[in-house]
Amino acid sequence: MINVLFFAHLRDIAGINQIELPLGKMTHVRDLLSGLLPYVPIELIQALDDKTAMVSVDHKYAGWDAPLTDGVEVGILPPVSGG
Amino acid sequence: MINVLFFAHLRDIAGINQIELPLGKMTHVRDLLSGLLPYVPIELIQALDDKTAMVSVDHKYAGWDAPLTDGVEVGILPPVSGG
Amino acid sequence: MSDVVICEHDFNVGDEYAKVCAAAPKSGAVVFFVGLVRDLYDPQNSSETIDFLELEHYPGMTESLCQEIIDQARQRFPFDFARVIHRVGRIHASEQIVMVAVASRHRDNAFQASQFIMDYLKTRATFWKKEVGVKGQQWLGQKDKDLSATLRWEKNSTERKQP
Amino acid sequence: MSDVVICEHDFNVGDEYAKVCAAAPKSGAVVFFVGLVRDLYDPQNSSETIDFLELEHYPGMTESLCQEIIDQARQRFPFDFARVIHRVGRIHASEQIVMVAVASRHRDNAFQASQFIMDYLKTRATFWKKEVGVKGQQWLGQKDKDLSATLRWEKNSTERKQP
Repeated sequence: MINVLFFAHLRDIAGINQIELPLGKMTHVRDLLSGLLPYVPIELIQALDDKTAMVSVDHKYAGWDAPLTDGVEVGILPPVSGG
Repeated sequence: MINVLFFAHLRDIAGINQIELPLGKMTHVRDLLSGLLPYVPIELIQALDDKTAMVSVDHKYAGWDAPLTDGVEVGILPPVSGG
Repeated sequence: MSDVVICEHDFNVGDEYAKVCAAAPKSGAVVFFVGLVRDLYDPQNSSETIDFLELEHYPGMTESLCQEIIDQARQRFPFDFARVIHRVGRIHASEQIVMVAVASRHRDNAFQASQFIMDYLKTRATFWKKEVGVKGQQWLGQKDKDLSATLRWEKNSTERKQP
Repeated sequence: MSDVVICEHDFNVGDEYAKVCAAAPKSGAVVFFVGLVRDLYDPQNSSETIDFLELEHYPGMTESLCQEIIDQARQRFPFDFARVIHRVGRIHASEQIVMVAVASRHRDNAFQASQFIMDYLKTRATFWKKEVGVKGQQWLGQKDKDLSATLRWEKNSTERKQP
């Protein structure tokens, strides 16, 4: 299983905080764009497509090209605005 | 009269905190080098000659070429070391 | 004492200062930065006031990013001790939101490291702000100004900071 | 509240922070610098410890120089409020000696102005330090490092401070 967490603006669009999915045939983070499609509004996939969103794998920033392996936690992160 | 104040290291050399002198024929700050001679050890005049000392007139930094007028307060200032 | 604190409750600058001094008894310079919630919507030329911010973060990832930022700052500008406190949850206008403290032997590194940490906190650490007020609520995006503040540390990594 | 305080007694950073926040209610950024007496003779590679510093100043001139430095900083890096406290008299190792606090709308000016003020305090303000300890007593001269820190503000007066 992989655990996908949504934050802030993107969580509002997703309508959920997190979702657990079987890894299935997904091999890279970008495969989540289609893998999430059955569970979130299409607007989330569109929002992720515009490239301002960032992604983390196991608490480290990662690219959409990063490998996806069983048991990881993926964060779907809007541009940060702390401080 | 002019009032001459000595600070820190240069006060230690002068052996006095301050001295009041009649203006006399002194017209510029540098005239104090000779004007002070009767009242302070020669070592002070030598220390002032080496140019690291600074001078103030009425609480403002001034050059040795600044005019000296009656009633002013002159500060004889070693390089500062606050903060 | 932990170098990084993410918490909902407010912090006391006097107490924090005492802790930093105790943790860095050989330091001759302490720099504190405190960020407070301004009462206007962003952009700041807005004249409408906010009631509060809702601060969200990614628990676990945020702490490790903050520690990473502190470690990078220490490599660039060696110091004795640094501490970061960042509040999350509901924070009202004019309340404290973030504190960065750095103690070092000489003042230059304390100033440089605290700025470095703040710049990276703004652009790397996984915090998100939502403004709530008369105008409704809006998530804040990253500011170009903050991005360029971070980039300047990456362009000239060895030069001394110049005015 | 006066912007400049020259005094023999110690100051409390927590209290000072509260005063600065009260004086600058619209500020979103507060930077505090505190300088403490290090326990080694200058140069700092000395291994002999000092007991205390004797801090002397030129009453009247010092206050007006400090105010002038604050005014210059404000012109270069507009801020809401700044406060300088500098102790004089006998100050023991590890005690506080100087504080500079600046509150501004955004953090960059608070950081820049506080560094500007500290750099000029070191090289312009009429304070003199004497170290007293096991090695006897010695007046400190100006440090080249402090002079060059000041000069960098004069070389490029318009550029943003770069790393």
